[in-house]
Amino acid sequence: IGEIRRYLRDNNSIRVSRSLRDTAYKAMQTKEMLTNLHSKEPTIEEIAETMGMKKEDVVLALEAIVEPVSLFEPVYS
Amino acid sequence: MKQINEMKLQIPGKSANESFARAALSAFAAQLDPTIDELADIKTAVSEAVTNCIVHGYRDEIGPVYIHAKLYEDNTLTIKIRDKGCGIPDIKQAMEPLFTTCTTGERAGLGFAVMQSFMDKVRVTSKPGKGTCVVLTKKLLSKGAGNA
Amino acid sequence: MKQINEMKLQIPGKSANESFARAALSAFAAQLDPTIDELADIKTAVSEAVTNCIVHGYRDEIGPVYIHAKLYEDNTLTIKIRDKGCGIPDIKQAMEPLFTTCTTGERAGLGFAVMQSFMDKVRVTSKPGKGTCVVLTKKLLSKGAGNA
Ligand SMILES: Nc1ncnc2c1ncn2[C@@H]1O[C@H](COP(=O)(O)OP(=O)(O)O)[C@@H](O)[C@H]1O
Ligand SMILES: Nc1ncnc2c1ncn2[C@@H]1O[C@H](COP(=O)(O)OP(=O)(O)O)[C@@H](O)[C@H]1O
Ligand SMILES: [Mg+2]
Ligand SMILES: [Mg+2]
Repeated sequence: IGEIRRYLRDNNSIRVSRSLRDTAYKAMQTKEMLTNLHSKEPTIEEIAETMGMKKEDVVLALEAIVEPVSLFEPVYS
Repeated sequence: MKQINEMKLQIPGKSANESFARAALSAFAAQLDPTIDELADIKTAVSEAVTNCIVHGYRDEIGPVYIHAKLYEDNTLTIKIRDKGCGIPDIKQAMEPLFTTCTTGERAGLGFAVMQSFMDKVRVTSKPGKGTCVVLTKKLLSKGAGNA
Repeated sequence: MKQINEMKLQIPGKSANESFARAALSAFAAQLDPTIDELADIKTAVSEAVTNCIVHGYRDEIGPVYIHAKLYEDNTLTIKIRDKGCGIPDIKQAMEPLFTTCTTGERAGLGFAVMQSFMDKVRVTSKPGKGTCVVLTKKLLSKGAGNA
């Protein structure tokens, strides 16, 4: 019980950066899962709904894992 | 076309705000329920435009970047990104792929090309000494997986 | 205290923008890497203030809501939320817990109380017929402080 309580308490002081990263990875997994299921890319709303989260929170989380934009890749890949 | 929502944002042109501008725009675009790929396209184009204001428009100073986004009934999103920096003397030349005035080799001269490939329309107006304005337009097509 | 960043946002006061304003402010506050609780506090307070502009300030019309957020070096965040609506005749009374001018029973009269309990400081100024301005201030735990 001490362990759980400690976990809960620590949980409250988790930094947003970490939680955003977790959410973003989960969102990408959910996207893959839904894409395979329907053979079509899901919208952000469908992903959020599947995750039981708000659309805005998922969108913000995705910003947290953006790679620095490469000026070369987008055009040629 | 009927406008359903809009937002105006003003931020100091410092590089930390490139990511903030991207996040704010994706939160705004999320109203149209895009796919992650569509959002990524928008974010990349916004990044390029905001970066241009910061590194070219204002160069060594920090000036304001103005963003005005609008959503229309037919799922079209327009994003106007404006600075009051040095301006572009020859827009046609500036938009040519690989053209850059950056001499350090850090920039590839592909910013406008990226905007053009990721958005439906890119309109640039500029006045040397007054500033530059880029309007990005994209119509979102996503209908989602569930309601195909 | 040295200001490290700021942003100005203008949106039409419609309820869809309550969640957008919340998202934009979270993206802005996220620069300080707050704890999840701190961010939730900020979002809740912002929601209450923006909702007040929409439902009380403008009532049946849709007017502009202005948000001006600033970050300071000591991890303090201030958020100014302003409308050009009907104004508040008696601010002291309006801020009393359970006081509401809403007659439909939809509102609990706890908006200001929520802002006060979730933020460090709430300052309200208003002019009847001119509009209302709420300034929310919160100092965030600096990194590592509460997080042994
Ligand atoms: N906002 C701006 N203000 C002034 N000049 C600009 C602006 N945006 C673009 N330019 C000019 O256009 C050129 C091409 O821009 P871009 O295609 O983004 O390539 P890059 O940024 O890699 O140089 C820049 O090198 C610069 O000279
Ligand atoms: N932006 C505003 N413009 C006009 N009146 C306001 C505004 N914000 C608050 N008020 C007044 O203050 C009262 C108390 O606000 P609040 O504590 O948020 O409770 P509630 O919104 O539930 O009524 C409101 O009922 C309204 O009369
Ligand atoms: Mg560029
Ligand atoms: Mg209220």
